[in-house]
Parts: sequence; C-alpha cells; structure tokens
Amino acid sequence: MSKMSKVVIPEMPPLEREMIALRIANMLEDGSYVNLGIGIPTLVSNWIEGRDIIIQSEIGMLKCGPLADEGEQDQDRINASCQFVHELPGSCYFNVETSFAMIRGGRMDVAVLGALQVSAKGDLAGWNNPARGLGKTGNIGGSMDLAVGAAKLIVAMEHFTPGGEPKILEVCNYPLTAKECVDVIVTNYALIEVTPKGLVLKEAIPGITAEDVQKMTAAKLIVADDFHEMEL
Amino acid sequence: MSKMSKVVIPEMPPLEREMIALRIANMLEDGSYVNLGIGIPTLVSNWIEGRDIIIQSEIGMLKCGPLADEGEQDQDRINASCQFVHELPGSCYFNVETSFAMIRGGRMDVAVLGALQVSAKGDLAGWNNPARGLGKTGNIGGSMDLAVGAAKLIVAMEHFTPGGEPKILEVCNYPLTAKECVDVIVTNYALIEVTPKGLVLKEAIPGITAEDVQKMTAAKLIVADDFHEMEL
Amino acid sequence: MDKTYASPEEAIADIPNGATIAFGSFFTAGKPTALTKALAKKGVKDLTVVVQQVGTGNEEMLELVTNGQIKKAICNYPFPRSASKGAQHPFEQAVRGGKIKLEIYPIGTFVEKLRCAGAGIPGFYTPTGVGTVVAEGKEVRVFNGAECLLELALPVDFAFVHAWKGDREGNLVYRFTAQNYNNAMAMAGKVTIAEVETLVEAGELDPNFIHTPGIFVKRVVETGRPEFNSASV
Amino acid sequence: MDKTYASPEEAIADIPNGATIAFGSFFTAGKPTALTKALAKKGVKDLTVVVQQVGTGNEEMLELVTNGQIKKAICNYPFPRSASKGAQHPFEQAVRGGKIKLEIYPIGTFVEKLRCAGAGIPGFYTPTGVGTVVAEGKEVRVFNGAECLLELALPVDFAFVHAWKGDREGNLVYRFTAQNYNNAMAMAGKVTIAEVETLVEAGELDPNFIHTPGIFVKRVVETGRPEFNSASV
Repeated sequence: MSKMSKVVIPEMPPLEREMIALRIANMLEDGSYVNLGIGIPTLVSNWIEGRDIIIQSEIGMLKCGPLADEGEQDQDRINASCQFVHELPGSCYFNVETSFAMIRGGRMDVAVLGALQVSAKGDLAGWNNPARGLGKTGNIGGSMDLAVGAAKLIVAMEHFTPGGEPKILEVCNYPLTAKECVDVIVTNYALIEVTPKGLVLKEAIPGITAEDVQKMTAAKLIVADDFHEMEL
Repeated sequence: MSKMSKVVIPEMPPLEREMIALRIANMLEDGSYVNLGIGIPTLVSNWIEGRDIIIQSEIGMLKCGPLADEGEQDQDRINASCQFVHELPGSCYFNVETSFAMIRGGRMDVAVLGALQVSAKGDLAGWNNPARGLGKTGNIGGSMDLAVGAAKLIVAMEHFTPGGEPKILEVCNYPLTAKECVDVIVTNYALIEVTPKGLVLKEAIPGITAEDVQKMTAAKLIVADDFHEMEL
Repeated sequence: MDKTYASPEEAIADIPNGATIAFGSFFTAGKPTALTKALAKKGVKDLTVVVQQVGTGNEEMLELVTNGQIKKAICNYPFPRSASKGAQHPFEQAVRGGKIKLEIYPIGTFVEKLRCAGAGIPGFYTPTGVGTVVAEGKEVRVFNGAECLLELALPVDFAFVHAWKGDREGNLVYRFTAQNYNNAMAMAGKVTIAEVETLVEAGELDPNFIHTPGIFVKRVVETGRPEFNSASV
Repeated sequence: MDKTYASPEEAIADIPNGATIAFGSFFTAGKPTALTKALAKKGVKDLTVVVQQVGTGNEEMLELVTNGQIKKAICNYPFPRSASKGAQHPFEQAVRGGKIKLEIYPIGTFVEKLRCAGAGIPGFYTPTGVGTVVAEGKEVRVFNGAECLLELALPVDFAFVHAWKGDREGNLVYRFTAQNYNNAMAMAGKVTIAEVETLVEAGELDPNFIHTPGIFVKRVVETGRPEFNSASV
C-alpha cells in the first residue's frame, strides 16, 4: 500500500466520463462486434450512432439499440444493465447460453469494461471491491467471461478511486476478474497500452505530461516513441 | 464361436417383422417420448397412430409424423433415416445439438434399436458388422448416444442372423455400441428381459416352449415365473 | 399430451422442503412471477435457489428471502449493484448474517452448467475464472496452452420458467430478451414448470420457431401477462 | 455490415489447400450444395472435411472424393447403409484403399465438439462411447458413478452452411429438418460461409426467431433453392 500514497493527483481538470467514452469510440473499427460493460463503457454507445458497429448485450441481443424513452419501453426488451433499449433493423435475440458461447468463443472483437484496478501485466480486478466487505462473493456477472473471451479488452475508468488512490498498480490487490487480459486502458488522463514489455503510455490529455502521468500511476510506465496529446 | 453351432433353429415360422414391432408398440406407455432406430424399430410407428406417444427423430424433430407419400413430400422434412415424413399438430424442429442434448440428457423414455448382438449383461453391438471388413470404422450415427441416454432401451431384432447364427450371446464378439444398456429384447420368437440376475425369458410365440427358446439362444436364460405365450 | 395445470398452486403442489429450484429471469425480464408467488404462499423451506440474482429487480424472489424459505442460493450477480442499497437489502443481509449460503459463478459458467445438466454432459472445461476466486478448489487443466477450469453440470429438481406463449404439450416461445436463462433452466429441470402468458393448442405455434421443445417441459400453466413493476437494480 | 458475396466462387476464393472445412447436412437435408460445387470446381486439395457422411445422399461431396481433394474425413455415419452399395462407393473405396483417412464419432459427440469449438469450451465429458472403439486413447473419468470420456472441441477453418433465408448481416433461418448440423458448424467455423435460398435486407427477418445469429457468419451468398435430387442412402 506504500506506493499508493506516493502518487500525485494533478491540478488539471480530468476528462469527463463522456470524453473517455468518446476516445474509446474512436478506437473501434467499423465492422466490429462490441460488448460494453456497465458504467463508462455504456456511454461509448452514445458516440457510435450511425457507425457500422454492432453492440452485443449479454442478456441475449445483438445490434442492441439506443436507450428507449418512456412510452417506447417494452418490459421484455432490456439490456444487460436492465435498461430499456430499442431494436434496430438486423437485431436478433437469443438465449444466454448462446450469448456466452459468442463471448467465450471469441466472437466479440472488443469488450469495453470498467475496472477497480489494472496491473502492469494487464490483470483486471473489477467485480469485487473489498471495501464492501462481501469477502469472496459479489457480482461477477459476465465480466470474467468477457475478460477472457474478447479479442481485445479495453478498460474504461477514472485514473483514481474516489478516495484518490491509484487504480493502475504493479500488482492488483483486489480480487481478480482475469489475469493478463487487458489490452488498453483509457482513463480521464491518459491512454496506456499493455504490452509484453510493460505498460506503454501512448497519450495524455492536454496539459498533462508523460512525467505527470507517471507520477499519478503506481506502476512503471514506458513512454511511447510517438507519445502525444490525446485527440478527441 | 463354438456355442454358435449348438443353437437350434425351430421349424415353427417366426413372427414377421411387423409383429415384432406390434409387440413393442404394446409395451409403450401413453405419454412417453420414444426414438425409433432404423429397421424393425421404424415399423413400431405403424402401430401407435392415434396413441399419445411422441416420436423423436434425432435429425431434430419432435412429434415426427407418418411417412409422406409422393406429392406430399418436402425435401426439408425428413427423418433420421432420410425418409420423407409428415408434421403433426405440436411438432417442432430444432438443431442436432439440441436433439442429442435430449437424448443424452435422459429425456427419451424409450429408445427402440436394432442389434447385431446382445449379451447376457445387456451389452449391445449394433453399429459394426465385422463381416463388412471396415475394421474400427463404420456408421455409428446416433446409436451410441441413444443406447446410453434412453431411460429404457428395447432391442428389436430377429433371433438369428441371416446365416443362422445366434444374436443373443453370453458375450458380444462384435464391436459394442454400449455396455449394459439393453432392458428388453424382442425377437421374432421371444421376449427377454435383461435383469441383474441375467436374461429372463418372459414370453415366446405360440408353439414355442421355453426349452425351445433356450436351444436357439447362445446365452443362459432364466425362465420367468409368469412365462407365457406372447400376445399380440 | 396435455401438460396443463389449472393454477400455479396446483402446478407446484408437490415441491417438498429442501428442493433445488431454478428460476428464469435476467433482472426484470422473463421472471416466473406467478410460480414464484405460489411458492412463497406454499411456504416450503430449506430451498436451494438457482437464479441470476435474488430479489434485485425481482420482488417475488425477495418474498422467499423475507419468509426465510431459502437455505442456499446459486447466483452470478447476487447483490444490488450499489453498496448502500445492498446494505439495506434483505438478501445481502441474510448472506452477511450467514442465514443463506451463497455460491457464485460467472454467467457463462452458470448457464453452461445448467445446459450441460440437461444435455447429459457431467462436466466441461472453461477458461473463465482461472486465477480468480472462482478457481478455488477446482481442477485446472491446460488445453492448447490455455489454463481452464473443470466445471460440473448443475441439475435442478424443479425449474420455473416464464414464456410468452406455450402449447398444451409444453412447446415454448419467449419474447425478446425475456428469453435469457429460461431455456437452459428448462433443460436442467428434472421437473420443469412453465408459466405462459398465453396458452395455445398444439399446432398453433410455428413448429419451425420453437425456443424450447416440449420434451423439456413437464407442466404448463397459463398465468397471463404479468404486470410490470420496474424495480431498481 | 454487408457480408454478401456475389457468387459461391467469390465466397470461397481464399480457401487454401489443406483447409479443414465443415459441411452442414443430414443426408439430403440442408446441404450447402452451391458452395460444395464451387469447392470441387476450385480444386483445392488435401482437405479435411467434417460432415455427417461423405457422398451418401450428397453428390456434391462425392465429387470432392472422385476429384481426390480429400485427405481426411471426420464423420458420424460415413458409409452407405448397405454393404453392397458401400463396396461400390468411391468414398468407402478411398477409405479402404487408405487414400482418405477417416475419424468417426457418435452424432452427439460430433455435434457437441463443433458447438464447443464455437462456445470457447475446449473439452467436455460424455458417457457416450465408453467401452467401445470410440473410447480408445481417450481419458475416462467417473462422474456420479458413471464412466465418461473426455472429448475435445473441433474447430474448423471454414464452415459451409445452407439456410432458407438470410439477411445481409448473416442472421440465418433454416427450414424444418434442414436445420440439423448447420448451426453447430456455423459456430465452429473461424470463417463461416452461408449459402441462402433467399437473401433479405437487415430487419426483414423476425428478430425473435433467428436460428443462427449473424455474429457467427462471416460471408453470405444467395444461391436460390437447390434442385432436389432424392439420392438413395
């Protein structure tokens, strides 16, 4: 825990959650199948309307549409976060065993998940915050399957916990979702890739230097040769 | 092989194949799900029309109807023996993975299969006749799954091979379909149950005594206390 | 084959204390509402429930908790998402207090365990959960260089499923995302009981588009379209 | 996402020598006729084919045999039923002559191996085949007192499936018993190619009744309703 106190939270205002989602939306390729987790990942869907990207919802829906307003809501059409959604031309429904066959079977080109912690090796801890005191139980949901099954796993999260502690660590100390599964971390300050050599800092938001990001991160960062300002 | 030459084929004309099928049809209970194999088993369906018995075809059909005559045939509606069939009210279609989930999962109340050999312990050999010379390959099809999965397995077969050799043996010498799976054997001479104590002779066709059946069988038979003439 | 029962009460009349029961539903969608209410009314105890979550977006299940009918729960997303709501939630309180034993699985493993029970497959390997608490006490085996866990089939004594339409012989059709776990649970159930919004005669459903074949369903009861209560999760 | 190709030839243009290809069909029903013909025309060799049977009720497959394109076949009912017909049959002759290597499985195992490949499950246990030639060389393990075999997933490089209707994004609907192995093979294929009798726009198929979701299908080609040749089996 000693490392945690060493990190420095900068004065610069960080990105809004919607902007983290936008940066991720810009990483998605047309023609891909994408699953979005609860929280910031869900916001990614606001930035891809009109694009040729198909959202899977693990409840059993492909081409899951935007949220449905009151009056357009159908009790039998919800996403995996229990929100009412729209159907789109080409949508389809299926059972959960088929939904997770897709996920575990590698058909998801990208999964975007939130995280409590990510390690230097790309371990993800996201399902169990020890502070809640539930021990070895908690809400796993689809997170472990998505973490192991998705071809590319992007973590969308704030750089610090609400209490100001770092979430990117040499080693996670929260219960893991999966080992060595994260490919990219996008926070409200930076974009970091997980590589066999370690965490590579690719981008930071305007006004934040590579040095700043290292100071706010409890794991060693390699600064990319093409390190640059995050474009949105 | 020495035992084989000892059996005696009686003078009495045996049952026709259709009558073996009728005897089996009379054993089926209303409200049951039944799978019928190729050969004599298929003939059972001729005797259950109007009864509350649902036939499963492992190609992926429940409530498989009678054979369809020319003019009523649909190239997309065949049974597992590649015969055109009718649909009935309440029929349904599904994929083969679901079909064999049903079979292996124990939802078939009864399977009726043909056999090349049955042993005193109820081992079944039905998929590979060594005379064909195909070694360890051959047409397994759905037979092994049906043999292990069905709640009750009835074998429908002639008592002898076309060459006059016995098919009920102490031990099978043909490649097995499954071990200790047969519950009842109905032949063109007798009805024999497989019990933990051994093969129990329950019925023989008119004019055939228990002694006759033993003489034509290469495995020891226990004559049932209520041994009686087969009623059709 | 007429599998219909006149009421949910009659359809569940033989469920004993100590039974293991699976309940369809993904939060608010596809809940066997009427059957669950009848179970609460019946008052059988020491139940093991197999369900995504207990009482989150599912008030009927909550009644089983507050009645003290549940001994054990097998879930994948057992608690309210919010820690503060959770602290107030009777199910979370019962688990924290040791009154209900809880077993958890990732969704993919949870649903596959049910399907396998119905498919005669006693065990399977999955990469999900390796290196996590889910792996504790489980065999790890490497396939093509990747570690996997051995997971076992999860058969249940009874399965409660909710369908949009069903015929007298048990063929079922679900509606949109209310499909969810219902099919896998129907497969896993030794006795599967379907509540259907609309009961039809055999032959009225399109045979080419049946979600759960009747062979997996032992009892059918028509309960109408449930009133929707948009519970918070 | 428009996954359509103009012709079967274009849809299979990148299949190399040595590829493993699964073919839907249960005897005459649900055969990917046009794709198989295109493969024969293309002439790639050393293929491993995964199919119920090779050339029994399936003339298109037979052409691959007589062309000498097949190195290995993985089947569950490989030969004609009749021994005398079999002796005359090019596939049986090729197997007997050692020109084609043959691997066989019970249907339930065969289809589950394909589904598991698509479901990210590398292995599963089944009671089917215990004590038979199918068990040779396989791990036996006891579950609940019953011996079971460990069977492995069977991924394929390409899967050829035949559907009644399909939309541009790969959602498929089959017709009656022509459904058979097509879904499991679509799941197993790294590249699944669907020939559809009728191609429709996204949104024209009922989303509540899709047999194979588009995510499992990479390419779609409209080939019309195949002429039926009632081959003897």
